Amino acid sequence: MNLESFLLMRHELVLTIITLIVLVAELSVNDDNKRKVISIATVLFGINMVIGFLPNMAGILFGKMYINTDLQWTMKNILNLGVFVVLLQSVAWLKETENKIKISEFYILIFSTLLGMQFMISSGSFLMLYLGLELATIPMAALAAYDRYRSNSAEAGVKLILSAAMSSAVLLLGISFIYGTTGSTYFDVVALKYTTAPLQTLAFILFFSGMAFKISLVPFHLWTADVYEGSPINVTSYLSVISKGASAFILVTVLFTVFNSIALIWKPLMYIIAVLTMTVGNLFAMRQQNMKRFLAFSSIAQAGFILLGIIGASNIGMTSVIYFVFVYIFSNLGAFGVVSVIYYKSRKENMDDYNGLYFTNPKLSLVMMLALFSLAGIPPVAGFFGKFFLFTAAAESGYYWLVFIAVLNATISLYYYLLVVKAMFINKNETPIAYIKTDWPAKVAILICVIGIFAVGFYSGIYQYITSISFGI
Amino acid sequence: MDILSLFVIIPVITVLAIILVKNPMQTRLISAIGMGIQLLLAAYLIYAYFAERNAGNMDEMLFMKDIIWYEALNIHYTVGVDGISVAMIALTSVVVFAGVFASWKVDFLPKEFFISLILLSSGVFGFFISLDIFTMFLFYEVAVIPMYLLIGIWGSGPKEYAAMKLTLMLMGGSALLMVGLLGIYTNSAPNGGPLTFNILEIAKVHIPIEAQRMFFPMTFVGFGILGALFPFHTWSPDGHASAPTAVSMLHAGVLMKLGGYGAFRVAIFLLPDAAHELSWIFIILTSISVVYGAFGAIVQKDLKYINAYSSVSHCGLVLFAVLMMNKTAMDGAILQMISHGLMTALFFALIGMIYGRTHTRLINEMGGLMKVMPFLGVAYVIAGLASLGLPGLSGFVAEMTIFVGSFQHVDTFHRVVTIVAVSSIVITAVYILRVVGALLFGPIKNDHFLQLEDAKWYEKISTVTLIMAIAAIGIAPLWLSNMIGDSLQPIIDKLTIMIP
Amino acid sequence: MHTVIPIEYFLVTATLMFFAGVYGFITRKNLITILMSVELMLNAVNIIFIAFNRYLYPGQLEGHFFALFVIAVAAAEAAVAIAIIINIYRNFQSIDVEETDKMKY
Amino acid sequence: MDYILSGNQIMFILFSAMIVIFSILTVTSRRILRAAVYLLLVLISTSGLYFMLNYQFLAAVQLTLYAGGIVVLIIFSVLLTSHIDEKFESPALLKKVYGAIASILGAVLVINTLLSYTFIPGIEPAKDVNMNLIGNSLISWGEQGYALPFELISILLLAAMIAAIVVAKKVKTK
Amino acid sequence: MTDFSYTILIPLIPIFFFLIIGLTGHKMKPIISGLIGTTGLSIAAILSYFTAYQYFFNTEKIDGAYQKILAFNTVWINFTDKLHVDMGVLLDPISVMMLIVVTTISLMVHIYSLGYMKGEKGFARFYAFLSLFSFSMLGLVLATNIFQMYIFWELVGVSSFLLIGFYYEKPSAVSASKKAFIVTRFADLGFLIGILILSFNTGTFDFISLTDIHGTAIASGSGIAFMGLSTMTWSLIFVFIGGAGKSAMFPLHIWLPDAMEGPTPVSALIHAATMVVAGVYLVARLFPVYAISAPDGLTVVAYVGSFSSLFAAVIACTQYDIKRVLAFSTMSQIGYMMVGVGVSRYGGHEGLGFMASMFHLFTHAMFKALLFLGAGAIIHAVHSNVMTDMGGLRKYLPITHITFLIACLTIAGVPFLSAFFSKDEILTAAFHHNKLIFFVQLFVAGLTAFYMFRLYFRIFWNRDTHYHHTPHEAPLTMSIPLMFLAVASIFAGYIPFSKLVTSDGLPLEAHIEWIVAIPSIIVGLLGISIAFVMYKKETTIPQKIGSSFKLLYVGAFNKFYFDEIYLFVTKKIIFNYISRPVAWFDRHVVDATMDGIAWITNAVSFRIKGLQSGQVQQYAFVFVSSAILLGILFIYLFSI
Repeated sequence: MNLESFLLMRHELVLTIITLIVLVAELSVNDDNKRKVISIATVLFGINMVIGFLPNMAGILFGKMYINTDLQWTMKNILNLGVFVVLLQSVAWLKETENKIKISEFYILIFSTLLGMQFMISSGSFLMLYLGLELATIPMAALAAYDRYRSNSAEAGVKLILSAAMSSAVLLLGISFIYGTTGSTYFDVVALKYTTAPLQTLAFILFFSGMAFKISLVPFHLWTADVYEGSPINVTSYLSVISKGASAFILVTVLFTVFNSIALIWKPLMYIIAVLTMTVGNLFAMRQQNMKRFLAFSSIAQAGFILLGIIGASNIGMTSVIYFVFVYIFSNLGAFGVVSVIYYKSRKENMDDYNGLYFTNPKLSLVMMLALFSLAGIPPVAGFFGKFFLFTAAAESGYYWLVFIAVLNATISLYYYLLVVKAMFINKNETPIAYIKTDWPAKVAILICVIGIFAVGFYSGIYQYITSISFGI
Repeated sequence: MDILSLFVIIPVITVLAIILVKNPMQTRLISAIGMGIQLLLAAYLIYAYFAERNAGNMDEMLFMKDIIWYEALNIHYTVGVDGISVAMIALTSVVVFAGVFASWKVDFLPKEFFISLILLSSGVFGFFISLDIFTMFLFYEVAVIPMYLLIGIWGSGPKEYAAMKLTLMLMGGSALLMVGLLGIYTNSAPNGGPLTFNILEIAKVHIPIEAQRMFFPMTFVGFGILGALFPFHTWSPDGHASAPTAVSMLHAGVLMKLGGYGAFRVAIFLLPDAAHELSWIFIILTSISVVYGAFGAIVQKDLKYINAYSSVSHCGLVLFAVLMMNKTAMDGAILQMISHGLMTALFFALIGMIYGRTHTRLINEMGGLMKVMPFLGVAYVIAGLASLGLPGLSGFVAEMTIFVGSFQHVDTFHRVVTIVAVSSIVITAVYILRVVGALLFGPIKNDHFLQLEDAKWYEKISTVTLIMAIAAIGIAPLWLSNMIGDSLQPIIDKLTIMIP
Repeated sequence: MHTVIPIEYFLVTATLMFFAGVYGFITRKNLITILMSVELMLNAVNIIFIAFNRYLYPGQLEGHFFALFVIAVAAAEAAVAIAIIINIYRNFQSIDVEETDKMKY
Repeated sequence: MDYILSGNQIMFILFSAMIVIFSILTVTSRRILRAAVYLLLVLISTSGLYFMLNYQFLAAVQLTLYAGGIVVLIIFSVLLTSHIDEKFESPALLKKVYGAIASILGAVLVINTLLSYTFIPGIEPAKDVNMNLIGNSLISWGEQGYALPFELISILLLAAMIAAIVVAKKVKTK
Repeated sequence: MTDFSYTILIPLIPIFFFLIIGLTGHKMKPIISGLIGTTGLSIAAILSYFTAYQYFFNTEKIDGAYQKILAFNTVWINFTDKLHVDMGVLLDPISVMMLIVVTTISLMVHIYSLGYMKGEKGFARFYAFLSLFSFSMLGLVLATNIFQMYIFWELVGVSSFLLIGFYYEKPSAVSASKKAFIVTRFADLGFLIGILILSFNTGTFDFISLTDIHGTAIASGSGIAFMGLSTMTWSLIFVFIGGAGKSAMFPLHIWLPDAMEGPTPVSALIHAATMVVAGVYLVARLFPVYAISAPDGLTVVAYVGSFSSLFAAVIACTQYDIKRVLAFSTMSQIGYMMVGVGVSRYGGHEGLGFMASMFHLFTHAMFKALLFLGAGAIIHAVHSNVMTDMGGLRKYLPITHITFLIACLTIAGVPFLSAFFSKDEILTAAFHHNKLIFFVQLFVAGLTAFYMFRLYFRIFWNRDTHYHHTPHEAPLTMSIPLMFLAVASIFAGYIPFSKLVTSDGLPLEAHIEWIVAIPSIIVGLLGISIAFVMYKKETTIPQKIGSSFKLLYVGAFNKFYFDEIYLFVTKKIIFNYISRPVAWFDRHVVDATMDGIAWITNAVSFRIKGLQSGQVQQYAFVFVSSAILLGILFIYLFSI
């Protein structure tokens, strides 16, 4: 262990330190000054994010349990950026009186789940993967149940923890078979020994089910909507964006590095799952009224698109997945940012409540529209590029019909995104949501999203960079 | 800055300027100025194009500009124009210019209206200058989406339904299209080497016939939906009926042309073998479109519906001609796009103006309007005559070029369907005269109409611009026809070489 | 150490245990009993890990340590789950799983 | 040798039978406290298996942490949320059918697949599992070192603790 | 060679004045616009006369034949390498003759309208349209190629439409104009198809190359193609459909009577003298092609012409609206012309019919314009179109009376007036070619004399009708054209047409064949006498005859119900049985399919909502069973 090793692990280390600082702050700040923790934690996390962006050295630590190449470095930075936006969006919510006593806990839990994700991303063995996954899940349940006087929140918490426990048990069963058939839990060893024997296929499918649960792929997605709806909005956005994004990163790396020898199995599997996910996600999203639930289903559908990049199984495929997640973070956080601002000012989160929003809150509506267009994949915003590249990846591998189904689904998704746009811009309302003055952290957060939505698409350097760090099978 | 990119940049700058200003009047003025500059630029482009050609530059595309965008996927921002694109750009700038004046009196959220309208136009311009399928597709979708808002917010009647239907059908079309384009892309280097989106590059290679067979229908139908190909045209009547004036103008006038242009620039140009092989299916569909649209128009009562069906018929003719795949017919197809663009824009502008006065679009509630609004009446008659193909107006030139061209085909099948398509000119005459008669002539049905005023100055600008363009093409078509024809030559060469 | 008990016996036992857990998860009404079912499943996986480690790969202790960490995770999970279940109890005055379906469709 | 082997077999049969039977009882018993006790018995039997396989440390952990910790936690929560003698009605038939389908199908599939696979034992010589080795492994960061997971689990436990607190925390009313 | 390039000005002058009047007419005094238009046309007329003089008398002939002179030509649009549409001026005997006819009649109508249209709203518009029409008609006759002809063909159609619908507030005028346009448009469809086939076959639009009897064009497409006729024949029959439409030949004649809704000068110009003969002109234009490559086509022309002339003449005997009588008379006379070209063959004396037809076209233009203008003067005086409102007008309208009488005598074929010569030549040609047609035409000649004098006596003699205000003679602007045309009607027959306008350009020796002439004179006089008996005084003979031939009379009176048949076809069949079903199909099948897809998606969305039941245990079940099913799928069913 030396300094370089520490530099290599700086994302995790700094984050741990911050977590501890917040813990100390919680203990040392008296009750009336708890809100100071908000700024402390946010600023600290900002610093962490900046540190994360410092140039990286690739390396392997802990006997291949910890891998950090440019790819992992990039993924973590993307997540950091997303979390930073989430934190900014949460400020208004945390300042509410009922949350006063548990501000620091919020940060500790967010940071520790993020830490879990980062370890997952960097994991070099199934053990680390599993532990990271649990670290990213268990505190998450508490976050979902954060509003403890809201029964929906409690329900969300219990649904999340029980489903997660169940899914991790299935995942573990898969890992145990992987271990049994290959004699190792290290990725590199497993990759060498993996074949399409029935037990190994079964092991893979069990493992995949567990991962699919995290990314909420159909039919492993059922918890998603309820949990998203019940959780506090900012937790929902964290769940739907950061947690899902991290899991997608991991899925793509694991599939490409560990299970590349059984691509013949998982490609058709992905095909089925992708079609199911997109279609079911869209069909459910179509008739949702609650904005959170609506976005939940829409994010399920989005996950289906990610599979198109994975199925491409090429450098372009991986690039597109990462790029898409990057874009998706901005788009979805933009949408959630608006939903959150509106909810905490007006306590309204139904689509009908948004009727005529443009006439009272033009800026918020515009941001919302942009974000939704980006989600729908409408140019010139970044979402278009993200989707197009995913489709390109799938098409290059010859999955034209899958692309066709995907684009049809994108059309359905456009339908429901337009429903929101319609509500905001076209529908009339007797009692529209009054003008909302957005607090500045949320403004900054939304601004970041808007810039991201525009810049990521037009500035091709990002994609180019991701290409250089990606790989295919 | 190259001249072509200006066509995209000027609208964007205009939009930014509109965002900054406060009152509606300034908004209008800025829009008018921006689009006026665009019109002048288009005029200059035509001049520059001829100057370049006369100077002996016989490149397939002029004013090319190539910037690498997404290197990994070999996506470039490639722009360039040949005579066809120049013509389409000119058309667009005329229609947009007229559209701005036609919507001078939009008083509900005028700023937003003009922003959407001009954004839409920038998409259209971008589409026509693109030589890279990716950017082409990007601009295509940019052009389609503002339509939703424009119809949804400023439309009339069942506008939400219509807007949604239009958007979804067009997007459904672009689902096919995207697969088709990606298919072309992935097959663009059958002999190895990097894949490319560049149309000119792809045109040089021979895409395997199996791939062509799969992707030609997709690409063609994908574009065809926008070009109101039977039976995917039903978005058009509802959409047009609900859209506000300028939007109908732009949509029927320009946006539907993206379909025809794309069908020919991408589907046929890049997939010629399959086009030869499968064209008969689409020829049948389009000839159905031509006749069916015309018959459909006869019984409609709503002015906009009549025009929408008429557009189905006329745009069907565009695709029909494109599929004939000979120079004359294709030349006619382009001419028809321009001609239809202008006259249908004129139609919709006038319908908007009349509707704004009478508050009805049902022809049986109107009558004798010629007496109270002679200017609009005369303009409407001119539009009608252009539509039914009166010599001296653009429609005639286009249709005749198509018919003569199509009839030169060696197959009897092609000649027979040509005759079917030709018969549409009579049906067109029937519905146009029916409308003109019911709307403008006869006694005035409603005393309230006597109070109506004739066109205002801005409406006159809009109308006169379009009429002048229509007449200019109709009277002196040679320069335009030659400009298009010369540019068609490389395409025809490719089509003929590809025939074994 | 060699033994005549084949590894399959262990695996079958563990599998049965696992799916007993699955059965419990799906059928039990009480949230706490569902949690117990989860513990059964985790425990079953541990047995599999240990059996593999002992029978097939005794040269390293990966399975052993995996099981160890699973136990720790299970503990943490149980703690949080129980906290949430108690919270449910406070909100719903019941820990019947069928009542926690306020959000659906 | 024979004796030992057969003793081993007896022990295995005993433990596995207990595991299976008590597992089923755990998930079917209609009294919650009994279910908890059955769970305890399953866990204890499991540690018996570990002992049998010579993983004494793990067995001990199983006993203390699992049987001692988790089950006690569960029993506490049962006491907090239910009456001890409460007997719930049998679950709905449909649920049972679903549960049975899923679990039987799953068990058949997994067992069938497991049995069809021929496991090839590793060639490395067996390691003697003693506390020393375990301790060293847990703090070493090379190959087969578990320092990082060990640290990670500690954070996990801390986070879980805080998570549990957050959920349970009450606003102080003034 | 004389330079004729100035002739391009002849059509350009009217269009120039059209633009001036059209754009600024509503700002100027009405009379000014009228004078401007008249001036323009006078210039054109003078140029035309000059051209005619130059062409016929100052241009060298080759082998004694008049040549086709391409006076001006510019490419208008290129279709293919071979097929290009030019705009230009082609001078040959028939086009020069038509120049005279068109400019003369047009000028007369211009002058006449100064008086007739005085005080009408839209005076300037009227003159603008007249100029537009003159332009179009001149362009048509001067066309160098068949496509240019088609272009101007359409333009005259639209001018006619505009002028028929001049009184656009009158529903009957509007529907008449629509009818005229649509019927001729339908015929033009045939024309266009004909052009397409013709050009496809011959590879050219150009009249000079098409009609070059030694050229390649004329010889192509002569093989039997379809239903026993050659491609060339088919194409020319299609072309003739166009001509038949414009020239109101049976069964495309129905628009012509209704077209009388337009102002009377318009009827004189367009629907009597110039536009309606375009069909004859078209056949004459392509005559060598017809004669050499498609004689079957000519037969069709002859029979259609003959039947039409009989048909129209019968109807004309029963009509009361004087303009309608004249309209049917026009149709009948054009039938004559068609017969003329139809029975003709190319070259030499065989081409007599052609010459006669052109001759008759010329004379007919004069006397028919005169009749219409005279009718206009009458209508102007009594404010009615209907014969029954008139009677004894000779006292009030002396000039009109005299000129009208001259015209009636002319059309009746009274010897030594112009039409005597021209009609006689046609009959002669028919006599030599086809006896059946000859006898029909002879009978029609009698009918013509009868119905014209029925008209004449009914208007100027018969009973004295009481008028609300005394009819008075038309102003000078109206009577001068009447007098001019009367003179022309008398003397036009002495123009040596057979020397000037022949099928092959060579002069022809034509003389009156008394074997034909005498019967025709007798028949004509018979017709006049019958009319004299029946209509000189108010008698009951007409009613008696009407009731004794009731079926025929009622049929003819109702124009043999052709309007009703057309109405049935358009309203019932096209409107109700094609368009409505199409529109219905579009809404309820095509569109409904699209909506249905959306509806199904939505319905499915609601159907599957049970999947998301809110029950965490069900989620777990789905989770586990999905994993298991996927396992089964990939282990057993999809094993590699």
